Amino acid sequence: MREKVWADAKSALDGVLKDGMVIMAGGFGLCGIPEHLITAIKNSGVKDLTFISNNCGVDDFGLGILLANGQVKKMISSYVGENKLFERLYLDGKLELELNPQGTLAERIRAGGAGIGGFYTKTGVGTVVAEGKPTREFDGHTYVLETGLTADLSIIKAWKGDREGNLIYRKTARNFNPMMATAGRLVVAEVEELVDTGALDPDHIHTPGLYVDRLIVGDHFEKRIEKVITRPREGATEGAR
Amino acid sequence: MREKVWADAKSALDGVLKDGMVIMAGGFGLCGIPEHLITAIKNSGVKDLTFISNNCGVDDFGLGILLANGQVKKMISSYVGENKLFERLYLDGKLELELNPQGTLAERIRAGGAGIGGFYTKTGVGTVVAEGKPTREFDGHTYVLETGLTADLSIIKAWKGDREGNLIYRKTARNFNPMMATAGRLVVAEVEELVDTGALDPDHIHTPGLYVDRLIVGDHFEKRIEKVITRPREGATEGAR
Amino acid sequence: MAWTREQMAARAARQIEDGFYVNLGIGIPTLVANALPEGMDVSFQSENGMLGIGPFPYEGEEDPDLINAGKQTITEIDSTSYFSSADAFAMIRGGHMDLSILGSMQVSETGDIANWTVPGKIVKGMGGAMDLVAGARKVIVLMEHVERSGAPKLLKACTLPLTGTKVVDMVITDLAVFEFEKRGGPLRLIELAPDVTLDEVKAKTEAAFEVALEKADA
Amino acid sequence: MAWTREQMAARAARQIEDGFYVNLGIGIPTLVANALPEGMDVSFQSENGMLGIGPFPYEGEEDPDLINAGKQTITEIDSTSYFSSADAFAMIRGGHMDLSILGSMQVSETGDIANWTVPGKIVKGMGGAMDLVAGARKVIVLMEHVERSGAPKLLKACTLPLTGTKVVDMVITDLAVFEFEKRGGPLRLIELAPDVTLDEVKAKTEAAFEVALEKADA
Repeated sequence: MREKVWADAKSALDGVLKDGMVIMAGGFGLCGIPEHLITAIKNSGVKDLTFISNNCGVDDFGLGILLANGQVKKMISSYVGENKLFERLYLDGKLELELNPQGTLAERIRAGGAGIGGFYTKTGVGTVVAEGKPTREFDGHTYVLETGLTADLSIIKAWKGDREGNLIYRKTARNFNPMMATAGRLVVAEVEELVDTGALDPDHIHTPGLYVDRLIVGDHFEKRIEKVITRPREGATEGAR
Repeated sequence: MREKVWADAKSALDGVLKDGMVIMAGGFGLCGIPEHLITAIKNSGVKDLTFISNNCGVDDFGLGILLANGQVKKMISSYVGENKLFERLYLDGKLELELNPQGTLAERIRAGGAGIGGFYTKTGVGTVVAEGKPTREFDGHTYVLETGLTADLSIIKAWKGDREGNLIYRKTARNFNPMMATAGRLVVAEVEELVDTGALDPDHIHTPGLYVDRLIVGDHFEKRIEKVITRPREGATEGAR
Repeated sequence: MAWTREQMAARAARQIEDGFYVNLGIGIPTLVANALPEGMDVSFQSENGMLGIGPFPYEGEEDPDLINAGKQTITEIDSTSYFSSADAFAMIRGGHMDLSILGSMQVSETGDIANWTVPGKIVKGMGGAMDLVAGARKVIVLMEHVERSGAPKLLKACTLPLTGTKVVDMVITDLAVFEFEKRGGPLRLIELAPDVTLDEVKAKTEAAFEVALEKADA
Repeated sequence: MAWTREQMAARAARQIEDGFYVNLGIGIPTLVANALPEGMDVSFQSENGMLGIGPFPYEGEEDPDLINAGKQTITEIDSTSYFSSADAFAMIRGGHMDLSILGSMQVSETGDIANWTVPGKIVKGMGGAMDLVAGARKVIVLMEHVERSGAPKLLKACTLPLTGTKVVDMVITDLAVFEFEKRGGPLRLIELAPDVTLDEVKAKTEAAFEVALEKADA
């Protein structure tokens, strides 16, 4: 029997976490982040971690709580601008940072999971991002070589999952989670709801169960919103379109 | 207004088809092929076509009918073994063939649609497929460089579509269709059912409407099966698992 | 009289054609959506993984699973589709976005853009900006004509770290509209804000530019 | 007495562990699924875009939208998921398949495999074979020990165009079982079919191999 469902975040990460490991963490901003697994990492006290994650949370939520707890050695991210603690640690030389263009970061993770050693992109050509990297011409345009990324562990967040590990995501909470599910040597997912195998439409499954090693059901999702923007009920013409 | 729905395959391809053009055609074997668009190409009489398609149909169905009609100059495929006419034309020097490993073909099409000039794969290293192509080491393994593929036109088949061009596919009829929808300069899709915009679950859309320029509803799908294999109703233990 | 932010956004909106797929950056570009004429079929993409962005939600209807790339709560519409960030950037990098409208700190006379970092200040990261300028079919920059200090932002060469090179197609400032005849230059002044003079623009612009004010309404 | 095709498949099935994700090639490998013990949780992948393959359909219930990589009608099961061929090969190439079982024409003593074409005969194409041997964590070859002509198929070096180099982990023939200690060699004979002698295998094998018949049941 293939038993993938674990009792909680702590048990699912027991024996897995090690000082100095590389962890991919899903989410964009605070949307679609594995809240329970982050808390379990905090409680484990493991340190010198390298995180591959688009952002680094805020001061007191998301990966920010691991920063605050002194557990993070390095971030591989695209945007870390919502976090004052990050700023201070970085300026004090207590935190390493490797910035990637967001699309390059997403593609590097996909490549790592898909057995692609490297790929050529126009993104970043002529900028600091391309410094020291090989370039190549395709159809008269210059492309820069970026390499695939993998991790010792991926922690991801999905909406629903079944016992086989099949996952579906909800709205923009999908973001980096599906690629990270393919690029971790061990993949632990937290879901809001565990459903019977067969309950998810097989045409609709975003992450096939093969990619998920362990699964937990979160008991309470805070799902904090970074920027609540609303429109008045009267004037329905305003808005972001 | 963005009007993507056309009356039929003939009108949707009117003015589009040109001798010598490169066309991507979705499908795996005869599963998920754009039957109506293939027939319209046959009826147009356009010739010297290069097709990028995993297979080349059978003698009298799928792309095979364009072969029989003398319209195909070259195939870029991974497996063309179900077609005797193909064999004869190829041996007579009347047909060019570029074979790609299936995964490399699929990835080259994805790359073409995704702005990836080229990518490194281990597939084919040390074989005829890698001859003359640059190689590179990643983590001590040798990878070969493969380039992205695009086409003048992609013809694809989906299950349901809406007026915005959003598409969903059914079961293994998905195959090469989603990547080809991203890699054609013009993309024409045929669907079995046109639904109201908003009727498809936005979490479930396989091809966002942006990729689809024109859409038709097929009036009759033959959906021929290449190898019907069944099991006896009595003994439910036999099977392919 | 210089254009307001809303007028700049309205000017940018005139570049949007019916049927366009558009990505709007943070800041002034977000105002562009509201400046579109009614009835135009334009779809907005958010690079975290969404096509077809609806208006901000009513109070109490915010969904934490539904945000734009600026991390603001939004809503979906009938045509909305969701996808992964890898697929979102495949869409951008693959040349499928008709238009990207971004803010910037500097633009050079060859269409280089610098809009992600100022050395010495804290690095926040480029986010999706480098992918957007490299991948979108057309790139429009919306920015103030000069810095608060009065220093020009349209330069011979950018002094800040670049986001992309030879990628800008049009620059709309509070004083004028410039376009690049083709990617890489030359830069051409095509429009002045009301009562703004060519001399004023010349004085406040370091970049060399041709003058082609046919469409000017001054 | 040489093994039958079913016995070869059953021998291969012994290499499958509970929880494995497996891709089966066309020919003898398709028999492996039926040789698995009851209760084992094994998922089969089809490289056209499916994980979790069910049995063949009942007559009248064939679905033209549901075929395996051999183009045969199949069914889905509770755990099935569908995906594109690009995603199917991302799964294969990314090292996520525990095992690939394929037929072959030749295997060399360094684990090279040639199973896709014979020069001079019509080229059908490699399909997914090159991706499977390059990507699967473990590659098992199921093939007759010799050609119909009697010529050995386990060679010092393959004479046919290669599918992959140094990729085979185990070879199961009708006469014997060989494994590679590590990828690239050395090749090691670990088992003989009942009443098959070491001398017979030596006579019918060109490849150099070590003998390690600890598990032999002869």
